[in-house]
Amino acid sequence: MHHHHLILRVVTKMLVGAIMLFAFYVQFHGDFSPGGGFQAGVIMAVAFIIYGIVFGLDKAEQVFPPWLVHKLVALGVLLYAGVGVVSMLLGYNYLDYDAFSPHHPSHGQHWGILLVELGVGITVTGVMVAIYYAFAGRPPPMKDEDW
Amino acid sequence: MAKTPKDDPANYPALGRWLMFLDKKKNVDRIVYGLYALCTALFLADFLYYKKVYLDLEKFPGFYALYGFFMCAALVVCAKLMRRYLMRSEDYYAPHDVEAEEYPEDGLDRESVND
Amino acid sequence: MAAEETHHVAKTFMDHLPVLQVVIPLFAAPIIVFIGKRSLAWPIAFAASAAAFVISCILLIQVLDGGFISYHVGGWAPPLGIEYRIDAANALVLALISGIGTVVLPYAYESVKAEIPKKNHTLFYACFMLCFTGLLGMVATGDAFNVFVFLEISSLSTYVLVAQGANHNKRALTAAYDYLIMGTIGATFFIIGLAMLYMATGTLNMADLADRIADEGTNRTIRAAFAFIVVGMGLKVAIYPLHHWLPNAYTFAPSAVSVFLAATATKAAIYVLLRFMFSVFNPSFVFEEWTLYIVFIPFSLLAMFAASFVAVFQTNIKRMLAYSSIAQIGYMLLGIAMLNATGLSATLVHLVNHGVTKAALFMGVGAMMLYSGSAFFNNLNGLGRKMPLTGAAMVASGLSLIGVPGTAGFISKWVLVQAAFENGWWIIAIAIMLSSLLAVIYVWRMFEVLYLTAPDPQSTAKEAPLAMLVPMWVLAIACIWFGFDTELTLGSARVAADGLLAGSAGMAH
Amino acid sequence: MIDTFPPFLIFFIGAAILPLIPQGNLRSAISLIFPVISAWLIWTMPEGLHLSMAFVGLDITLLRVDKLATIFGLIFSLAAFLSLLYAWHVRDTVQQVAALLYAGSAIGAVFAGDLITLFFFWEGTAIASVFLIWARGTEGAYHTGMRYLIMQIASGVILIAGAALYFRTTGNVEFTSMSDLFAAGDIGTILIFFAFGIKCAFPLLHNWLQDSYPAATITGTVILSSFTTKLAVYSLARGFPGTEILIYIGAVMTLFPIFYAVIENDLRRVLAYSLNNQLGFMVVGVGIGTELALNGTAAHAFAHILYKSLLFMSVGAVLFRTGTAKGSELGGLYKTMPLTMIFCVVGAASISAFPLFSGFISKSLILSAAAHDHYYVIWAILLFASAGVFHHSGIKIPYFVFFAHDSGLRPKEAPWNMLLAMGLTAFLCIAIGAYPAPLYSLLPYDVDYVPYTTTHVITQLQLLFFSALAFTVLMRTGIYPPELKSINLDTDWTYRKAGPSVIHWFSWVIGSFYTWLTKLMSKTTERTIKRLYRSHGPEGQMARSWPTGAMVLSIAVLLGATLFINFLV
Repeated sequence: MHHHHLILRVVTKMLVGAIMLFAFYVQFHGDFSPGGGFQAGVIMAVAFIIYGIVFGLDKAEQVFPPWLVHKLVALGVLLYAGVGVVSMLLGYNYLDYDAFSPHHPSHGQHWGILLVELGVGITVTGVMVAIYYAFAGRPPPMKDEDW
Repeated sequence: MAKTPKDDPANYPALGRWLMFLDKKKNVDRIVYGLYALCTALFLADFLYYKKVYLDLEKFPGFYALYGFFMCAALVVCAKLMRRYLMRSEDYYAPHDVEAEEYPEDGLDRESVND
Repeated sequence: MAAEETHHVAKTFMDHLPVLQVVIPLFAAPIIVFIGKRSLAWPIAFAASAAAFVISCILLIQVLDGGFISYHVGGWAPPLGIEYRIDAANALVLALISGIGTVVLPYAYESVKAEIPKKNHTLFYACFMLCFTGLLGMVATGDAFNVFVFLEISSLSTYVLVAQGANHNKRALTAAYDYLIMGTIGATFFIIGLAMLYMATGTLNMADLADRIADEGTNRTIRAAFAFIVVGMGLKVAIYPLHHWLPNAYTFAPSAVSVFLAATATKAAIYVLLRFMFSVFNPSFVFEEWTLYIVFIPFSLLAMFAASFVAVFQTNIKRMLAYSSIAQIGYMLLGIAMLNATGLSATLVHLVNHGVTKAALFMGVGAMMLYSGSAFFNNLNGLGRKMPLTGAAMVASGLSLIGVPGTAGFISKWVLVQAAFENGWWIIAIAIMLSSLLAVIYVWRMFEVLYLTAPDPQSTAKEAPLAMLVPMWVLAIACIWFGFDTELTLGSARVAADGLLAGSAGMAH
Repeated sequence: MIDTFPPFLIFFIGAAILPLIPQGNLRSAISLIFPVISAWLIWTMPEGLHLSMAFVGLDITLLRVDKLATIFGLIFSLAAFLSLLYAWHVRDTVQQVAALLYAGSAIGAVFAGDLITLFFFWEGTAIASVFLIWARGTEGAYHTGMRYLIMQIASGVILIAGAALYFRTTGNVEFTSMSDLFAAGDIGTILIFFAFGIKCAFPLLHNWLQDSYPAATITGTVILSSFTTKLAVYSLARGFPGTEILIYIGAVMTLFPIFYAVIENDLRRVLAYSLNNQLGFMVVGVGIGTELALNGTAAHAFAHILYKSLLFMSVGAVLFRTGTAKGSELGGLYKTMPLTMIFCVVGAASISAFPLFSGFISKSLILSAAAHDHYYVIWAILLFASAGVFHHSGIKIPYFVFFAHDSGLRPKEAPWNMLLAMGLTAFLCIAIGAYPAPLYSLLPYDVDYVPYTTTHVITQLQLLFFSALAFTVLMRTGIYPPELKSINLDTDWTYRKAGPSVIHWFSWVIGSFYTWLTKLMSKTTERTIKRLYRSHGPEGQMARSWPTGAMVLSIAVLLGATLFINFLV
């Protein structure tokens, strides 16, 4: 399998970096222009998925091990929820970004949305990759006696 | 009725012995005549005093006497008629319903019929 | 806006309760996954649910006077921002959900060990927490779209939880799949309804929606939205003809999941239905009344009888209990359809009482399945005698399911019958009593199997482990307790019913 | 505290400690102490409301002391003392305890200031007294006791139902005059009236009395005769004074029992009929409701309890010695039981209202009240009833027991305790009759009535002696109905004969219908269950796991229907 599709493999190698870069662009411009964590996360996941499709599941799992995927899924949510909790600990409402810079609320908003979007991005990446792994790594169909 | 020691008047209480005169028909008749006389006297007494009563009816001489006599006679006759319709045997509702048993003996020196 | 004009006053723990209610379990789920240690998964889940329960109790006490607590997420005031809004109606349901969650977890500890492969344990507890979060969120939020989000969180995790039963019986997979299809359609209908509402009013905050609908009156979009929301949520509620996902899901799910779902999932959905029918849409709308009379009453009567008959003939006790749930949901819908305060409080109180009762029964069955391996009647023969404490708990809660005086079930049926008489619907009151008779039959069958048949001589059954017995008995005692002390259940249900019946005025700020 | 110690409690305490004392003379002696203490308490109790408290949200008063209650309390205590003395020889704990509880309940009821307290004591009298009937130990007595208990409990149940309605109307449960409400047709008051009526043996509700009193034990009958019906009279006097319908009810009550009494064979039943007749006088007094009439009712109740006890005691002594109380079996006993005979005659003279005997000074109060208020027909009826009561109680009882034809029975004189009790009672009867002032001073209202006037004495003697004359004439002419071993039908026929046979007939009809129906039903049920199983059983259409597509279809249909409804209306 490794010896086939040479062109595909070369093009993929070139594209993966660009896709990731684009993902970061979408991620960090999310608070100014169209974009944000959801879209960026999917784009980021696409980089890994296309790598997996072309080079095989094993290679993709070497690059981005499944345990890490799982942790990232959780980490993203934790980041998102954590921002809210921190704002709460600072004496503001849940997810009230003003908390991060009480005197310049707009700065606080920047920080807050950035972190939250990052959390969303991480989780979406993780979830998309996890779904891909799950489908691609599906065990053979159940035997009759399993039913 | 056989004569038993219990039947002997000597065993009666003194008061009972004294009352034995009622056993004689003649004495009973005397009492009845006495009653007749008393009744007549009471009837006549009505004419002898000022009757202080509520009703004009009461002023009728011998009203109470006549009322008492005739109402009581009527009462007995009516009751006798009622008996015709109402009387039933003692076992009407249930056997032994009335006096199902002798009164329970409770160790006291009761005298029964058969002594 | 508020931040610019006034200087900030630091919020305290007590101010955050409405959101903490949801955030604590929400936080627990990723932590369980992130730590990934099997031995820590259960303690974290339990701590989170216990905290949620404490919070819900505090909230319930705070709103019992008929007031409400509004929490603005992100500091954005409604209708712009997301609002969490706690009043007596949802505080009661929150307390039920978090209470059941807290009681189920100790039970789950043993049951999960027996029924689910070890590698899935952490994920199981994470999913459980997510489902828990979703149900709490659905109930706590005052934002219509937020309801949808949490509905999906709870639904998706429920599908996973139901599928965990596959280890035991592969039919759990089809059950989960059916549930997924049906649940998704329901959720889709719901979101379509929301979209229509948004289109017609331009707002998603429930209180704001209520105001605008009340001000502007109805139009066809709003009516269509009503139909979509009622049918979509009705599916999650398992209104009679939309109930087909429920028996399989309850039957094939792992025991702990059956317990949790039976006691909470449909109840949360009923709450949402109530909230939309009474708070968002004005109950005095003619179309709403007609929907109640033409759709709800016939179908709930059908549910009461058809589902009860099915339950009578079932050979699988879990399935029997599932069908009995469908019948009991009929009672709750009937209470809504009465459209009076007594009927609504009957619904709310039955929601709690039935939740507690059913949870106790499913726990008993789950404990017996540890030894019998299945929930078919002929495998449970005489187990009541071999497991006396489990059997006794099932008897207590079975009596409550029938509605024997002195049990929780009696209170709610009693109030429901009263509500029927208040409306002069004595035929319906008779129907309620008749269908209770059917409950007597199927519960009696259960007693008969548990006590009056000879146990299998090869059976290794012994008394259930303490971790299962304690939660079971907590709920069984609650069944009796709520049959005598109605201050908490009926009292808060009445306050809640009054709030709901006030319609959009009940949502006023 | 001590001056408001509730007298009923004395009896209850007595009932509690009596079984602890060894059976015998000591116990009998101690049982006599309680009525004495009770009488002393009642005598010294200050008038007014005592021991008021809140009970399940109702204001209740355990002790309401006024003159009406006091006179009834005193005579009840006195009656309890005399009855217990009469029962000195009884060695049956059940009867002793029941007697004390019964007397205590009756006295408690008299002092009850509210309907709830009244109800409790009302039922107390019912339950305690039935043991005096059951103590007879015969099968007939058992059934009679059951019938008696049902009637008494029914009276109590009706009372509490009436009290509940009364509470709804007025907002309190105070036991006071309800005549106005009754006249206005208030249903609660009517129920209470009805409950009193059962206990008071109103016509058609009366038969429990004639049924049960002859069935009780010898001493039991004496105790029974004193309390239950007089408690009802007291309750009527308290609750319904001046209710006109009572006059007519009372008049009928005085009238019809005398007919029955003439032809009745069981002499204790004769006394029960005459008791009913005497109650009629009291009820008429309550119905007239003037001060004179109410005084008459109270005085007559007082006198009546004494002479009726005396009569029951003397017939009881005969029953005790001979084993029978039937007129057809007795006769000629004056020879061996002369003292009993004399006491019986004293009782007979009292009930007949001979001058110098107690009936004379009490009954005339009621007759005068009736005439005074222009109830002439009633007055005539009462006069007739007075003559009639002399006829059956005054002449018939002593005549057939102690004289008439000689039955051949030669029993011993009654035991000393019975003689003593009879003697005391006879003394009281004569004392009251000869010197009525102390009794009059106890009456609820001031008395300015003079019983001994020439007119009154002579007219009364005329009435009585001419009645006696009628008896003599009829006896001598053989018209007088002989005493026969028999019973007479009364209203109890309805529930002892007619009711059961109607029920029997109905049960036969319903039974055969039911058999037919169950056959039909079992077939139909079987078919229905089979059909239900086909549709709802595990394999049935309703329980099957439907394909996902079919489920989705049902959603679509329901959505369509809902949309349709929403657009339609």
